[in-house]
Amino acid sequence: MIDKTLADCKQAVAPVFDGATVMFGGFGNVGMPGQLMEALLLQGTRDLTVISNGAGSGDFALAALFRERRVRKLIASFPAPTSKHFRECYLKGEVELELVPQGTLVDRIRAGGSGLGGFYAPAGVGTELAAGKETRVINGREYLFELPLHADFVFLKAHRGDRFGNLCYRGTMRNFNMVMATAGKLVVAEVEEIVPAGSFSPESVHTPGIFVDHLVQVARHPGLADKPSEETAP
Amino acid sequence: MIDKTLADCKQAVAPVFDGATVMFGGFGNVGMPGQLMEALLLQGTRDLTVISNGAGSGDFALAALFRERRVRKLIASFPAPTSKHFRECYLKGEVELELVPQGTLVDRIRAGGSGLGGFYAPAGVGTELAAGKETRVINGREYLFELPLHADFVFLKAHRGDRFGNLCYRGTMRNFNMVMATAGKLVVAEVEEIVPAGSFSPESVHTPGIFVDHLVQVARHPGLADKPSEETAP
Amino acid sequence: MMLTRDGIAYRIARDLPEGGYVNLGVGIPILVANYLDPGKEIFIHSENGILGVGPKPARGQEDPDLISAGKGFCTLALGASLFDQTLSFAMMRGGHLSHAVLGAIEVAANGDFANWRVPGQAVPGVGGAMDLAVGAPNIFVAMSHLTNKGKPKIVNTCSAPLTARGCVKRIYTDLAIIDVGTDALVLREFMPGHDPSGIRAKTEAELTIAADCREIDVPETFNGVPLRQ
Amino acid sequence: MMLTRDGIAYRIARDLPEGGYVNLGVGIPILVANYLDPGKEIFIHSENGILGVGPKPARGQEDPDLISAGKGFCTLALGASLFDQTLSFAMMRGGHLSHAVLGAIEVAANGDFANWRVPGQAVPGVGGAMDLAVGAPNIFVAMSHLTNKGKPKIVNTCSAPLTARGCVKRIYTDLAIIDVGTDALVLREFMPGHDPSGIRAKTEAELTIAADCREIDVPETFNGVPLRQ
Repeated sequence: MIDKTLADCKQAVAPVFDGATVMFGGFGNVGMPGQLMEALLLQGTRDLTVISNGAGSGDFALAALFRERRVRKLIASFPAPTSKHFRECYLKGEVELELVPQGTLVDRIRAGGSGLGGFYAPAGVGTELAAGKETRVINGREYLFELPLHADFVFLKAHRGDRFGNLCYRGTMRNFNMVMATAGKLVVAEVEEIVPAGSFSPESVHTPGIFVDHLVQVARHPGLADKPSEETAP
Repeated sequence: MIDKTLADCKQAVAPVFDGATVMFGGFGNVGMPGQLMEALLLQGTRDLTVISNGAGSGDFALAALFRERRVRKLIASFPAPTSKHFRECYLKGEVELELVPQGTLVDRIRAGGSGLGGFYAPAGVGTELAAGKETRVINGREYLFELPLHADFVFLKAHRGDRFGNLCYRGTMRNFNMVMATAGKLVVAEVEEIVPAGSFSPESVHTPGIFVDHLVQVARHPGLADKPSEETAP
Repeated sequence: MMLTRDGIAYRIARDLPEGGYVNLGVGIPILVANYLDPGKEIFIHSENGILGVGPKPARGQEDPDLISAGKGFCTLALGASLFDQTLSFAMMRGGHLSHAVLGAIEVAANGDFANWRVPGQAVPGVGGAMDLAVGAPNIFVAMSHLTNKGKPKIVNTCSAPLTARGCVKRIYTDLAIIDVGTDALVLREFMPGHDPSGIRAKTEAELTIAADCREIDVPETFNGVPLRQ
Repeated sequence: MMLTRDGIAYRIARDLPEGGYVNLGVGIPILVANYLDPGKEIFIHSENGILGVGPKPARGQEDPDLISAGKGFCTLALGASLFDQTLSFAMMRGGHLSHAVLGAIEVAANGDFANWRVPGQAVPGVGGAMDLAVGAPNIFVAMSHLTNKGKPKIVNTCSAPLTARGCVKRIYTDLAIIDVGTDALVLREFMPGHDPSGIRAKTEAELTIAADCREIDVPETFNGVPLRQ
């Protein structure tokens, strides 16, 4: 019998090694795998390359990984002004930032997860984010060449899951979680409820279990439970 | 009030002009917009470039467009051995075929619909389908450069729709319909039922209405209603 | 007389058509949602995966999993749909939105604009700004006409880091409405108490005056909120 | 003694692990579904958007919207999901399937194989064959050892149009099981009544004999279907 369930987050993050590349789902606090992030923090893993839309906010989860100097490099689109711990690391030169337009970030992850070698994106042409990038004119329009992104570990947050790893999200939780699920060597989801096999209608599964190696049922991180962050995005 | 509903298929295909590029959803007979195809046949539009996974089967809908010599070029992955009308046109040199590996076809449509300039695909490398294509080695692996596909008209089939153009599919109807919905100047769906606004839960919408210009409620084409075709695919 | 930030938002809302699919950036743009004609059905897009953002929820009614791109709680409108980032950016970058309303630091005569990084800003963040800018067919910029030091923000060449080249279609400021034409900027409307030459004087880039150039028509207040000052 | 087509399918089914995600091509491969151990949970993928294809429906129970890649009606297994072509090919091309079992016209010593176009075939159709071939980490080929004219199908260089280069991991024929090693083809198993040198004689490409090379262990019949002949 397939059973991808793990007992706890500690077990889920145990394989993460120093220097690993890790993706985290979430946009703002919604869909952020906060409990897995806290477990990773407790484990003490360092020199991480993190791929994430933002850099967290407040003093917990993703933000705390910066506070504790566990991140060597961040690949992101929007480290918000409220990401104070990232900000401090960045200004001290203690973390490298690769800033990527959000849509390009999404498609680089998608390319990594779906076996494409790279693609031409329109975002960033003629801007400082085009620096050092190959350009190409296709059908009269200029594009930037972009490479796939793939991670050693992907951490997701979903609403419900089953023992096969099938996941369902609610509200705006899908955000980066669905595409990141396709782009990791080991993919782990924290879910609020593990439901019995057969509970999901096949039409309502958002992330098919093929993409998910493990899942763990865990209460929502208290920092994410009752209110969203105060970040603002362009 | 937004109301994207049209009275019938005749009205839906009226804008299609001779020489237009047209995409049709469907894999086998499932998700094939059979009634829209029949309306296009009746209208007599010709010199079409058709983008579709296959070339139809039997003697109706897509197959009938070949029978009546309405198609100048087919861009497809699998004109099945049972596509007898396509076969006849092709062997007589009356239709051009651009054969594309299915996953590459899907992603070319996706690139067209999502504003990418092109991408590097692994399928077809070292085969006769690589003829004339630019190759590139990325991270040690060889890829083919592939261009986006976009159509003047896209015809879809869905199970249910609402006046905003939101669509839901059932079973394996999603196939090419969801990605093609993003890649047309004018996108029309035939649906079995138009439901009142607010009937769909926001989480269950498969194709958001932004991609759909018109929809028409019509009984399932009789050729598609009771049995699938006899085609076989590799 | 000048438009308030709400006044700019109110005026932009008048130009959004029924059936529009509109992304609203932070700042003045997000205020546009407050002034949409309830008789017109317009879908507000949020880059984190919503088409059909509704009003803010009542206090105590917030759904912790339902936020819009500005990270504040939201509700969903009739006909709304939820989706992931790949589909959301397909909408933005693939030309499917009808309009994006964005704030700006500067707009140049050729439609270049800068809105993502204040020069000298220590920690940069770009989000979806560049994807929106290259994707939406109608980019409306909403901003004050002058910097708070009194310098023109409509310039010959942007000095702040560009968001995208040549994509702005129309500029709404507290003083004027200006179209980005193929050859030149065209003054369409100006605030009562000003005149085209006065607007020209506050604009670094060359301004052509539209043949039907007229005064901006915005009421004093709306639901008690001042639109002019 | 040789394996029947069902016998090849039966033998392949024995090698598919619990938790596998497997795409089965037309021909012998699709027969593998009939011989999976019901005690092992294995997900069958269908390129048109199914993970978890179940058995054929009973007559009269067909759902007209539920077909598998071979265009025949199917049912869904416990834990199945439905999706569109973009996600389906992300699974195939992105390395997410554990196995693809495919028919072939020829396999070469270096793992090249040909299965999509019989030389001289008038109307070509490729479908998802090339995407599967480049994407799935374990490509198992199922075919007869010889053509019906008695020529070897395991060759030095494919003469039929290639499906993909160097991707076959294992070949199951009616006579033998052969691994595609990094340096050479390795004979793992052979049918009772044959011996390694006999298999070599029927194989154009060079064959190394595995140290633990042994006879194929397949019963005479299964549920009344002959597996050996």
